[in-house]
Amino acid sequence: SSSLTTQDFHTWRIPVDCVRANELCAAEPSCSSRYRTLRQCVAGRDRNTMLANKECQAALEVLQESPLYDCHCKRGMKKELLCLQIYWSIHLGLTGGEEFYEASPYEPVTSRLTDIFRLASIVSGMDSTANAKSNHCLDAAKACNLNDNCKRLRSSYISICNKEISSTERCNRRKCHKALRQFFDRVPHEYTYRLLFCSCRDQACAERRRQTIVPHCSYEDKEKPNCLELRSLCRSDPLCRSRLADFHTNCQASFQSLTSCPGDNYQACLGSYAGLIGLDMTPNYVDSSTANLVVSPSCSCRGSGNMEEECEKFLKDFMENPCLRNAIQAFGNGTDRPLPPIQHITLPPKMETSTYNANDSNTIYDTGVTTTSASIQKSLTTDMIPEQKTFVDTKGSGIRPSVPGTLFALPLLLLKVAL
Amino acid sequence: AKARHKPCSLKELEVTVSELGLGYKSDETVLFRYCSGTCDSAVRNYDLSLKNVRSMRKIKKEKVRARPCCRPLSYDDDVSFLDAGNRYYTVNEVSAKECGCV
Amino acid sequence: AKARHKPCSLKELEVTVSELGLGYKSDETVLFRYCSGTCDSAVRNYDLSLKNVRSMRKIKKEKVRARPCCRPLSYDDDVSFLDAGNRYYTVNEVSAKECGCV
Amino acid sequence: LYFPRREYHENVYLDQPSGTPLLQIHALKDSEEENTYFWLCPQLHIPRAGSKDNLWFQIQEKTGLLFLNKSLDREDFDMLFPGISVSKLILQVFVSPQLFQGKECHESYTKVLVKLSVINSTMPACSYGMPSQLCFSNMDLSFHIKENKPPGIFHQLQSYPLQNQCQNASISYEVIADKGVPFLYNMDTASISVAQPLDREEREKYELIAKCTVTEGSRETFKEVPFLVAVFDEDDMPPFLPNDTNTADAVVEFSRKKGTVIAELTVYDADTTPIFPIESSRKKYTGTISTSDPWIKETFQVEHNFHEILFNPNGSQVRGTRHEYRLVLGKSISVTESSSHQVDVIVNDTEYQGPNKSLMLHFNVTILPISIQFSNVTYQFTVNRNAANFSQIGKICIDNCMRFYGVNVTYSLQTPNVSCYAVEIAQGPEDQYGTLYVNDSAVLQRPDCKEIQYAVLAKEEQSRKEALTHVTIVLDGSPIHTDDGCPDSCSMSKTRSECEECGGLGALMGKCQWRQGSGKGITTNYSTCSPSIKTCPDAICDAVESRDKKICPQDCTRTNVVGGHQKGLNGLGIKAGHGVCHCFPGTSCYCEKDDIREPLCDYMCKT
Repeated sequence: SSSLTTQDFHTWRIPVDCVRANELCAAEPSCSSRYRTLRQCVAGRDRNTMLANKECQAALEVLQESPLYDCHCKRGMKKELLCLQIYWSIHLGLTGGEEFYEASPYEPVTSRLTDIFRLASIVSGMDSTANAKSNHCLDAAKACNLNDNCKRLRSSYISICNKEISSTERCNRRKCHKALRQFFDRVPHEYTYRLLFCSCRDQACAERRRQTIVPHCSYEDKEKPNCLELRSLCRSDPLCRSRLADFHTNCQASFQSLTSCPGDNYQACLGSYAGLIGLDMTPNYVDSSTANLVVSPSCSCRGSGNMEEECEKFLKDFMENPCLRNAIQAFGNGTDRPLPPIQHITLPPKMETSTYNANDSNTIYDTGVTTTSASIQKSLTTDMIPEQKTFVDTKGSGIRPSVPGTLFALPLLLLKVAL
Repeated sequence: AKARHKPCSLKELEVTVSELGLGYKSDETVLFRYCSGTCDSAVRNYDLSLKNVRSMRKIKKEKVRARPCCRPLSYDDDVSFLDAGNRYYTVNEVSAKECGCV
Repeated sequence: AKARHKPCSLKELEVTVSELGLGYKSDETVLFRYCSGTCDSAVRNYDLSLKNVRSMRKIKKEKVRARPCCRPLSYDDDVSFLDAGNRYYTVNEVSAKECGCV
Repeated sequence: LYFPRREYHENVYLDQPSGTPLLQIHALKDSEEENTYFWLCPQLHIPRAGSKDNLWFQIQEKTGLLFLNKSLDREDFDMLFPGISVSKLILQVFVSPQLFQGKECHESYTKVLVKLSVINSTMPACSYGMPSQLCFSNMDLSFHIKENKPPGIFHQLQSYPLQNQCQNASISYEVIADKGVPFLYNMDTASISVAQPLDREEREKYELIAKCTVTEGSRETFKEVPFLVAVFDEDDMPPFLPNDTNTADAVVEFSRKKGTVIAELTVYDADTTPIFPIESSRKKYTGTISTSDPWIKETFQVEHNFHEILFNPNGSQVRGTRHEYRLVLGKSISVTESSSHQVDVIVNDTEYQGPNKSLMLHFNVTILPISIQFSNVTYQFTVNRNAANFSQIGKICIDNCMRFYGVNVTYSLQTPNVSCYAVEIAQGPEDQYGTLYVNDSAVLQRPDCKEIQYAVLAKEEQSRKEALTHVTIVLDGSPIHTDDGCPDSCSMSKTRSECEECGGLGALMGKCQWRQGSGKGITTNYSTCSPSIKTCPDAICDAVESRDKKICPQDCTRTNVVGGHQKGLNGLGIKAGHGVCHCFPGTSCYCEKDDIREPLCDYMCKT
């Protein structure tokens, strides 16, 4: 069979969407046969062993030169689902197995949300006295009700989600989710974001905001599933998997940017968050408090066994994510400019770290604290872990004694450590 | 023409759901469209005949209408809203979409 | 509720052309069908809302109707006759074919 | 052997000399006598690019020290990361008690991932303030240690990049911890070890602080980061009974339907039981009925649910599991069945290897028979002669019928040999009783009919047991003239006067009854005209009401409801309404406040 010359492939290397890339590859015998091979490689249970075998390696090599290699998809494109299925079929071959953070299949959102923020600022910047009292979420509902398309699609999901089926079956969640997805896909952001991310000063407004997605049908469960179970359910559906990857890509807190958002792009984060609504991983405000803004999928980390750390890390990306929180607050306050970063240390200080790119699996959230000697003793011992003291090795090389927490530095009997 | 004699047409008004007076308590604002105006230009032979036949007492104790009405020919989509008790409601056929003389 | 007013329905009457009162003089008899009865069971949220919005004076000096009308939805075919002066005439939309509440 | 972390992170610069140490990887033993051999998978993986042969990195088989085997230069970089923005590669490090034979990177080996960020520049010289930045490599210092395993070193605080970059900086580390924590810190090697086998059921989290002190000239800088250790659970605890109750008594009497929970016992386990993935968790604990009696096997089943709970051994909080074992009827029980059984259930913690891995639960079950009988030999009901058709006279019910669940009793009237036959009986699919109602109101008006006797037969479907009683219907009151102008449904009236001057289907006293509502807005207590306020509206479209849409549309309508309202369950009837609710049965219903006096006719609506 004629193998593709690098020259032919380069003409292909302009990034195309995965549906188009698949068509181009299908039209090329060498590429289509390798792609078929790769799909068998990733289909097996023991994917890594398969990927290590020569034939799979060869298939990967060829496909790396084909348009399938860095194809992407667009939110709301025609055949979006097919595009995503193709993306994941090749992506599973390119990654070393299930990662904590997966790369988003969607093209990066370059356009900023300025016009939407400007609209939000017009609303929030109105006569400040009126604005102080006004309920922004109620105004958002008004704006929607006065727009035929928004009104129709909002009423459609509300009536479906609100329809009681029987005393045991509260509603048809699948239909409700579908209607919610249609609303967020087909109604312009300036209406949907205002309903979802309006800023609130009082509890009634915050409760209206929480009710936006009709949570008793689309979100609440009799018993919350474990978040890792919910994640694996989500990752079994290409659409949910893609939107979750997109959320992780665009909302993962990064400490190199003032806004805590990758590329300081609030729109990308808000868009990814809204993209999860109507799927298994539907997130929502956890309460109607105006003090702190906490969102979460409907799951908990109870029953995580030895995977509690991974579960809590997954949940933290929703519940304690400065990028997501800043993005929502920024939209609510109608400003695209980053807010002064919120200076509060909730956990013991960690070292500031540069963020890896989208699929780094290890990001530390809090700003690290490097201070000169005097102050750290106080901060550590008083408010961090009150009952702890600096540890000193009484026998070891000259370190200050400290009571009571002593970790003896006995020369270890077990292990000789070569330095 | 004086407001009273304008031809039948579609008008609109922004009102809160509570102001609709259906019993729902909600500050959400909705667009209320209604039909207003006269149907003088839509009178038919039927109307003239009915008026005469009735005046000749050939129709008694019956509720008949011998003039066209300016009424909605179709209605807007349902409207849904969150009420003051944080309960969602959906109401149909509140707002007119198209008016005509019938 | 006393059924003083029956629901909107099609009624018929035999009258002469002259009795139609359209000005034609002819003893020919025609079947005159008309709509009669109430439309209570056809009231919509639109009607209740219009009634309330009007009562709150949000609509003033406008000709609006906050109740459905019992009116023809379609008309019988044209009627032709020989008048007293031996002249033929044809008249349209005299008699109702189907009634409804609008 | 196992790794105390899931992955390591480190930076690599271009042109670092071969032999440069990068990262110290540790493995902990499952048993004392295990040897430790590290091995690096020959392929490295580049996210979004797939696998490539690893020419640059190697690991010391005995010590786990990862080092540069070959310097990584610009050319290598361009070959590894052609047009890829994210220059990161992933190594797989395996560990095994035996020497590695083949060179296949098998899933079966214990593995840890090493994620290296390859910086596209040579290592910058050590500058002022840099050491404190490099005190700790850029990864979370959180580790996991299996309980009940031998001691060993699991981390070295000192970071090799810092050593490589700032050889003459003065840096020291220490660890701050609660008193009595089972960890040791070696100042010379800056390594931390677990000093003894841990017991997760005692404590499952340790929050220490790693502190780095950097002295640069006169300036001393501290850096502190949390150092977290989670203790991994092992199934090392047997099931146990809270306050030693392993016996429960159960009586099966009126609830005899398949699926009825008749008793429950709780079993605790100090170990965790993860609910993810749910399938494998469910199989960890089994509960099987231990019997050779086929009848018991067929009649009873065990349902098992479990939840995570918190134990508090000496002040710390530790997760455990509460298992609920419910004895459930595996089939519906005949009303005649009368017997006693001891049902033993063996609960088995399949993953626990020690003694007492299973325990026995005892359910003492007593099944009582149910008598199908009427407590009275005769029943008497008085019916007004003006009662309309579908008026509900009363309910017929054998003893305890309202407590039955899974017992199907049907009621029927034996046709009396009298001409005054005016009553029928109705029973809904879920009803345990029969409802007597008028089905020929003309008979009630006949003077010759004063008292009518019926025989009512109650039959239990499964056992075919029957019971008979006699019902006497006494006709009372004198017929009153009914206004023929009245509608045949009470629901059509909008005012008290209209309502009470007319009758309608189901009107027990011949006249409709006005229910005056109260409350504002949309309320369940709306005003309406009803055939009998006792049964309509009550948010139940009962067996009689469902026979004709004109009887009680307030409970049964599926038509459009205009005005402020809230529909009943699955769209049936009007659960709540605004002001007065009235209906045109089969067409529409209305709920509206009628306090807006509509001018009968002003200049605007001349007809």
